[in-house]
Amino acid sequence: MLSVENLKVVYRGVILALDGVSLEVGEGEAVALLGPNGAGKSSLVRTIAGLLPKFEGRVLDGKVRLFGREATHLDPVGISRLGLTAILEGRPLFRYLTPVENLMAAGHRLPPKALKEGMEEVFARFPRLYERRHEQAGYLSGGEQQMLLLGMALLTRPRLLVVDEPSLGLAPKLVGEVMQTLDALRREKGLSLLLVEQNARAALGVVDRVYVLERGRVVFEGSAKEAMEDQDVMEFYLGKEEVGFRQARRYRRRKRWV
Amino acid sequence: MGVILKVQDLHLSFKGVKALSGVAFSVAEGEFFAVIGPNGAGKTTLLNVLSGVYDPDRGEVVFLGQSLKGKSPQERARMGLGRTFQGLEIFRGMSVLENVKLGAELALSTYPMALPRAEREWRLRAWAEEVLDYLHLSPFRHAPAGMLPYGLQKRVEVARALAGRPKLLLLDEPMAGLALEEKQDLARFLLDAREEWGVTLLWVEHDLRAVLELSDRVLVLSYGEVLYHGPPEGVKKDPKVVEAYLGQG
Amino acid sequence: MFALSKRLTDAFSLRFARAVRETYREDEAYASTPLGRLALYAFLLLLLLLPLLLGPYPMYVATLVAIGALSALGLHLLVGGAGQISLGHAAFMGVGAYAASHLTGPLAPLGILLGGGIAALLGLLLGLPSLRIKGVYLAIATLAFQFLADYVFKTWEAVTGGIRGRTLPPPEVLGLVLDTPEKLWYLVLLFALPLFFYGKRLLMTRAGRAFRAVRDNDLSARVAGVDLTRTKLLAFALSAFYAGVAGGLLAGLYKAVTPEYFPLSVSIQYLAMVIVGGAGTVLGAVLGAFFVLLIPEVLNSFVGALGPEYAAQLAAWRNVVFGGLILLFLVLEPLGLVGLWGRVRDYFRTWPLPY
Amino acid sequence: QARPVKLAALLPLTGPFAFAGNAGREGFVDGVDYVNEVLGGIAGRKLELIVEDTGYDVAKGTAAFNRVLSRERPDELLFVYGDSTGLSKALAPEIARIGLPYSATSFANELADPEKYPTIFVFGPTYNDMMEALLRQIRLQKGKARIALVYSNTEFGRDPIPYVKERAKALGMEVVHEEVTPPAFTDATPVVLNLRRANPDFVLLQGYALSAEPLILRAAREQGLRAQFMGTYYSAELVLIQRAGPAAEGFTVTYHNPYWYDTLVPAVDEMRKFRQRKGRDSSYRPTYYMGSLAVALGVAEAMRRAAQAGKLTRAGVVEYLEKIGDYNAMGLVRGYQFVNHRIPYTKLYRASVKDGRFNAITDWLKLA
Amino acid sequence: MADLLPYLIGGLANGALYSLLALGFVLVYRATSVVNFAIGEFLLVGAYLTYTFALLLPLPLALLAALPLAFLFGVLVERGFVRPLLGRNVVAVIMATIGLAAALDGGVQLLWGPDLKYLPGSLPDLGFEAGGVYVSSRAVWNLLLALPLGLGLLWLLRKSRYGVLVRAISEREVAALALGIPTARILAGVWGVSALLATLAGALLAAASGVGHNLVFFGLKVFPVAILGGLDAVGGALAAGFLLGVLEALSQRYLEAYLPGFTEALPFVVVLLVLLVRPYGLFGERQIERV
Ligand SMILES: Nc1ncnc2c1ncn2[C@@H]1O[C@H](COP(=O)(O)OP(=O)(O)OP(=O)(O)O)[C@@H](O)[C@H]1O
Ligand SMILES: Nc1ncnc2c1ncn2[C@@H]1O[C@H](COP(=O)(O)OP(=O)(O)OP(=O)(O)O)[C@@H](O)[C@H]1O
Ligand SMILES: CC(C)C[C@H](N)C(=O)O
Ligand SMILES: [Mg+2]
Ligand SMILES: [Mg+2]
Repeated sequence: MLSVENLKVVYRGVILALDGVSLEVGEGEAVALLGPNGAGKSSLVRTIAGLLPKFEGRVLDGKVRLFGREATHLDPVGISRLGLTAILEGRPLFRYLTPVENLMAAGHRLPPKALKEGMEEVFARFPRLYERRHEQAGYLSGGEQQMLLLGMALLTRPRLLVVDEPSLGLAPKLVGEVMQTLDALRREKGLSLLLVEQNARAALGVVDRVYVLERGRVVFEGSAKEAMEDQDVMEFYLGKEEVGFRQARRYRRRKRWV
Repeated sequence: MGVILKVQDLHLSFKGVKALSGVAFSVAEGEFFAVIGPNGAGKTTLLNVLSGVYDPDRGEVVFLGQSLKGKSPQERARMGLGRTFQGLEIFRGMSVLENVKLGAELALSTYPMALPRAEREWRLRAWAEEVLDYLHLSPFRHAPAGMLPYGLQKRVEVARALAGRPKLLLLDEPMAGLALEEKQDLARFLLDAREEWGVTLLWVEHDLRAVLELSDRVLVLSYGEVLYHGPPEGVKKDPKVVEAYLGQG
Repeated sequence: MFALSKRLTDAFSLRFARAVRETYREDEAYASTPLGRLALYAFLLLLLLLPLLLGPYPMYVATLVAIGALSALGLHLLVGGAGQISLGHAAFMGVGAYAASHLTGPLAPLGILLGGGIAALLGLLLGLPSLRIKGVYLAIATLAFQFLADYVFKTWEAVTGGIRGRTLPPPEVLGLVLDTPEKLWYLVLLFALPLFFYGKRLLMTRAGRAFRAVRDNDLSARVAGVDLTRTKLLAFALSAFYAGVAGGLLAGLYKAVTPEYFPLSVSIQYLAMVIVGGAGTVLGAVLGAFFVLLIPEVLNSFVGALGPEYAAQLAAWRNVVFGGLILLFLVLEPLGLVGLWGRVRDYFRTWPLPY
Repeated sequence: QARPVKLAALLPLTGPFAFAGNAGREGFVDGVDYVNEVLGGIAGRKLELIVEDTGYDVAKGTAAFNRVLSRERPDELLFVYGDSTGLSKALAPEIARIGLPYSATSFANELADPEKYPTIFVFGPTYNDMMEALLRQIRLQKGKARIALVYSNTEFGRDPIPYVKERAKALGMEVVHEEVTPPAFTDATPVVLNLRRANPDFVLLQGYALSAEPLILRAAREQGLRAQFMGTYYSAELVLIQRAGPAAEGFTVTYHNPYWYDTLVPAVDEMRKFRQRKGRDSSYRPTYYMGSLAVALGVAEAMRRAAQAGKLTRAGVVEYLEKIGDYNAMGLVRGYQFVNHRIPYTKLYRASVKDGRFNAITDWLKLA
Repeated sequence: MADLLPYLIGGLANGALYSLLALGFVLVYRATSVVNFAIGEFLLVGAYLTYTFALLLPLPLALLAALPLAFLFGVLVERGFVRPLLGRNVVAVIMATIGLAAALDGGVQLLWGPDLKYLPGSLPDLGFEAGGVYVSSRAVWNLLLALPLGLGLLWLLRKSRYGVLVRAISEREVAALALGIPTARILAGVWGVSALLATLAGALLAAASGVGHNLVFFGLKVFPVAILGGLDAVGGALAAGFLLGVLEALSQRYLEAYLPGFTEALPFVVVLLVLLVRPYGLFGERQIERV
């Protein structure tokens, strides 16, 4: 479905964000992309969605193939037509539109009837959204906004869904729900999924395979099971059970800053 | 230990949505106090009321023995009420250092006019550097804050707030979007700040594990109402909280 | 001042790492290194001796640019600094000019100061709506102010001389009549130099930070303890003060004031200076003024070479070049001339390794 | 090679009066070329023309003035022709201070004041004089007339207004309405409606150069206003008839140079041939062209005479401008007999739509 | 009172043009958050285009020929200057349109020369007299073209999903792109429509009063109108245009005698008053400020 080969990305001609990343998402597969801040996860998402130029970024080297087609320099609309939808980080919804209008915008390619059905489906999935469907989305709480975003993504009818940090700012119950929703969507609609997450624990529950990105490079690649057994991944992304937050301060920090 | 913040019977609604209804609690000096709750529960709204961004419909906030009624956000900031935001609200066009220096002015609260300007600036700088060093931000001091990765931006925001030497620091989801290791670092900073500078901490956070491990007391909000108020151990046992917040998982 | 800064540097270098000290210097002085300081002194000397080096026409242009740069700096404090847009800058210059036209001759320096003061008061007044109105709405409110000022200039005959304006004798200082640009230059320097240093200082210290904080995010600025009202009003008043002083100097140069000196297009010209120069630094304001004011002069010399038949096209070309430059800068070099300079510098710094 | 003698013209090449400014520029270019090529320059020195645009904007004009003056040498730049009443009034004290021979597109009364401004000349009647001529005509047509004034909110528009009011009163006429407008606008309906309520017999227009007259005339016709319209020098241009169409009929103006179609004037013939020789378009040239040509030739004559007397300086040019009353530039003017630094003669013309022309209805009127 | 009527008709006729112009202006603001200071130049370019075609064709045909070209012009402007600047700060974008305005000003002058031009033909005379009041052809044409067009556009924005898309794009272009919304096409279209409306206004003005640089000042009226109506309220712009036209007419009738020249300043006095009372205009939406 998606294959990325040796991708190198720079911002403003000087800041190297991705330094030769390769990864793959197969048909119907769910893949997690983990990594600390500044690893380049979001940059990868932007590149795949064709939005890099909007962030003053440029692909230096490497290739992105989507559904068997070369898509490195395709424009976002073309990519979307191919069947990829990316939800960028930072809750990219339209704050001045109501949820209904947001959904309308997302489903702009659907005929009116399908749009209506799609909306009903979304509201059925997220009843809280239905209650607030005529408020401006900017006034929704963080969690409500996240639900709306998922609903919007659904209405674009994607084959491959890329989600950048969906659990950000969600209550534990909702994190669970969102992950379950993603999982359910994947099964019901046969979606492929690329899940970019910091919350490794939540992500690992629903994916088949895992990549770990650090400083623009893939430093780990393997199945979810392998990831959970891996020493480093365990330590830095899941947290050793025995090392709590209070103890962490005495725990030697890995030199990573600078 | 005295009470640093006392909140009485807060009510606030937006066009019919009750964001807060009858919230009351108090925070003791030096405490690590957590506010949790499902999305849309009114946590951010609570912080907004505390820091003066919104006026409550009803109820009162007493900080350091003074009522905050009618006080503007900047007055509250000068009294020692620091704050970070849920979405990033740093000064993106300014360097990290400038962000922190701006915060630091609150620490030199009466910007001593008698000193020559260079000297004043320098004191700010010295203090700002200390905070930067503390939060491991020194290498980025001259980077425009808006160009840093998300996690660092969050840390800049904490640094800005801490630099003002607040007596009470309100943190809105400081760990959201951080990797585990970074969360641990942040926890360390916060605990140290509390120990060394005597900052009282009130935080809103969704990472339950961090909340339960770090906080002294927890307030659980749901739909603007207080569901639970007590020590962290009780949170997971309260059926209402489990139902509204934790879910069966 | 430099001695003090040096002492401080030494004192603190004991406490802080080398990195800090280096940046401290960068922060502190107008010229960070002895070499830079030398350059600064040399530059000041050059400014003082300029009338001896240049002929009357270049001196006229230089005076115009200096006055323009002063006014541009004022707008720069407001736009680049505090992020408040104003389309009424020319109106403030007008206020300054009219005020100055009432205290002339030996009183001229006083008149110019007075002009600045009155403009600053009006600036405060215009700042008031900025507490409630933002962005585009504010822009249009200031636009309205510009038009109203224009109306007042044209109708308040007692003070402004109405549509015909006022004429004034050249300024006098210590009995010396400053009737040529060469002589007026010193009066301009007298006002411009302190105001420049003050402006630069301001942007680097507390008030400047508050300005930028308000520009970037006024809500969180408030929560971080910035007094929004004070900051915005200060920015408007300061900006108007600079404009007022510049207006007064301009009146001294033109020896006349009419409403037509201060229309919307002049406000726009000043905004262009801020943009072309690059919002964010004092140097930008100067470069911007230099560039924008020099365009017509340069184009003029072209026409001089081509002959009078082209004079009509010249006016059109001036507009095209002016507009084109603004667009070019905005599209290709958002940081303006200063950014261009910075980019060139960065290039050499990182050369030969681009990443 | 002798140094050139320079004449600078600051003209409204853009802005609301661009039409006038560009026609004027052509007049200067032709005049200077003619002086150099046919009249042999100024005593062997070349006459050089400097043109700058003012956009009919006092600020740009001041800038241009300062630019020219600080750029050129005082012994070469011997005459400046400025733009507009506003600019000229603003610059007048400075011009007097530096003793610069000066004239302008303006015929403002205030400029024709040799006591105050010894170096400023008005190459024609002042606006006051022109109004005087119109008022005399009104008295001729109807004794106690009701008159209305419509003028632009510029110095140009306002200049003769106090005089008109005073004279009208003295002549027993009533000023029933005054209307102040911008120098150019797009809709004359409200102006005309206001006029209609005032119901004047005559409407005097001042302060436009074809920017508004056609609109006013047409709106007046539409709204059924029955008043006779009159205007001064800058309204006396043929284009007015083309633009106002039938509404222009009877529009009365003052004008003091020949029209391009006045075949009896040698200057027109000469210039037409000259333009043909130079490969320039020799079809109709507007009134403003004639005006500038008259200035260029008159100034050149004064310079030539000054040069002959060995006084080719700014002061010399002033001196000899006052002494060229016998010269008439091949009939371009009645003669350069300055009285109080202006030439107090004009004729009245009336628009005829059928002919597409202004036809003279008087001979020279002496106004002072 | 009967003598007021002709003033009102004149006011409405002008108001119709304000409405057309403001409609395009507000539409652009809504879609791209760009305050188009070059709107006066759009009108100017439109008027000159019409003039040029009118030299070859009868005026109604010339107008029909000019409109598509104007649309194209708008599209080109969007592509060339607006697109690269979208999302930058307000000042930068405002400056860009100001730069564009200056460049167009000069360009128009280079192409068509600086003096006033009159159209050779005219629109069919629809002027009539009713009850002693003369309604000019200009008034009839203005109202006839502006009203249906304005209302139709309004309907399109309200009822079709284009309205939602336009607003969505205006707020977050990147997000819209990520959803596969063809932002480029839609935005270009919006600018095209704006230029088209301005051209129509320009052509109507040109037909009635000639083409010259001073038409640009007509463009300045768009700011008071837009503020009165609320910068992001398309319907508001339509209504406010007429309102301002009438206000000006009233001022001409009643105020001009005491405060000559005041009518010129009037729109801006109104703006200041409105903004002081309602910082987001009469019908504008409040900015969301949530943290
Ligand atoms: N628009 C931009 N301009 C310049 N540099 C950028 C830009 N966006 C990202 N970067 C830089 O690229 C690097 C990778 O950033 P990216 O946002 O992809 O990381 P991330 O893994 O998504 O981090 P986070 O978990 O914090 O979201 C960082 O060093 C960041 O500073
Ligand atoms: N300015 C506002 N106008 C209207 N409604 C608002 C406003 N601010 C908050 N709300 C509403 O009040 C409720 C509480 O919001 P709040 O942001 O406080 O939730 P929260 O507990 O912080 O949620 P989250 O964990 O998702 O951030 C939500 O339903 C929200 O939509
Ligand atoms: C160019 C001319 C129309 C100027 C006008 N005669 C004036 O006196 O201002
Ligand atoms: Mg990211
Ligand atoms: Mg919240």
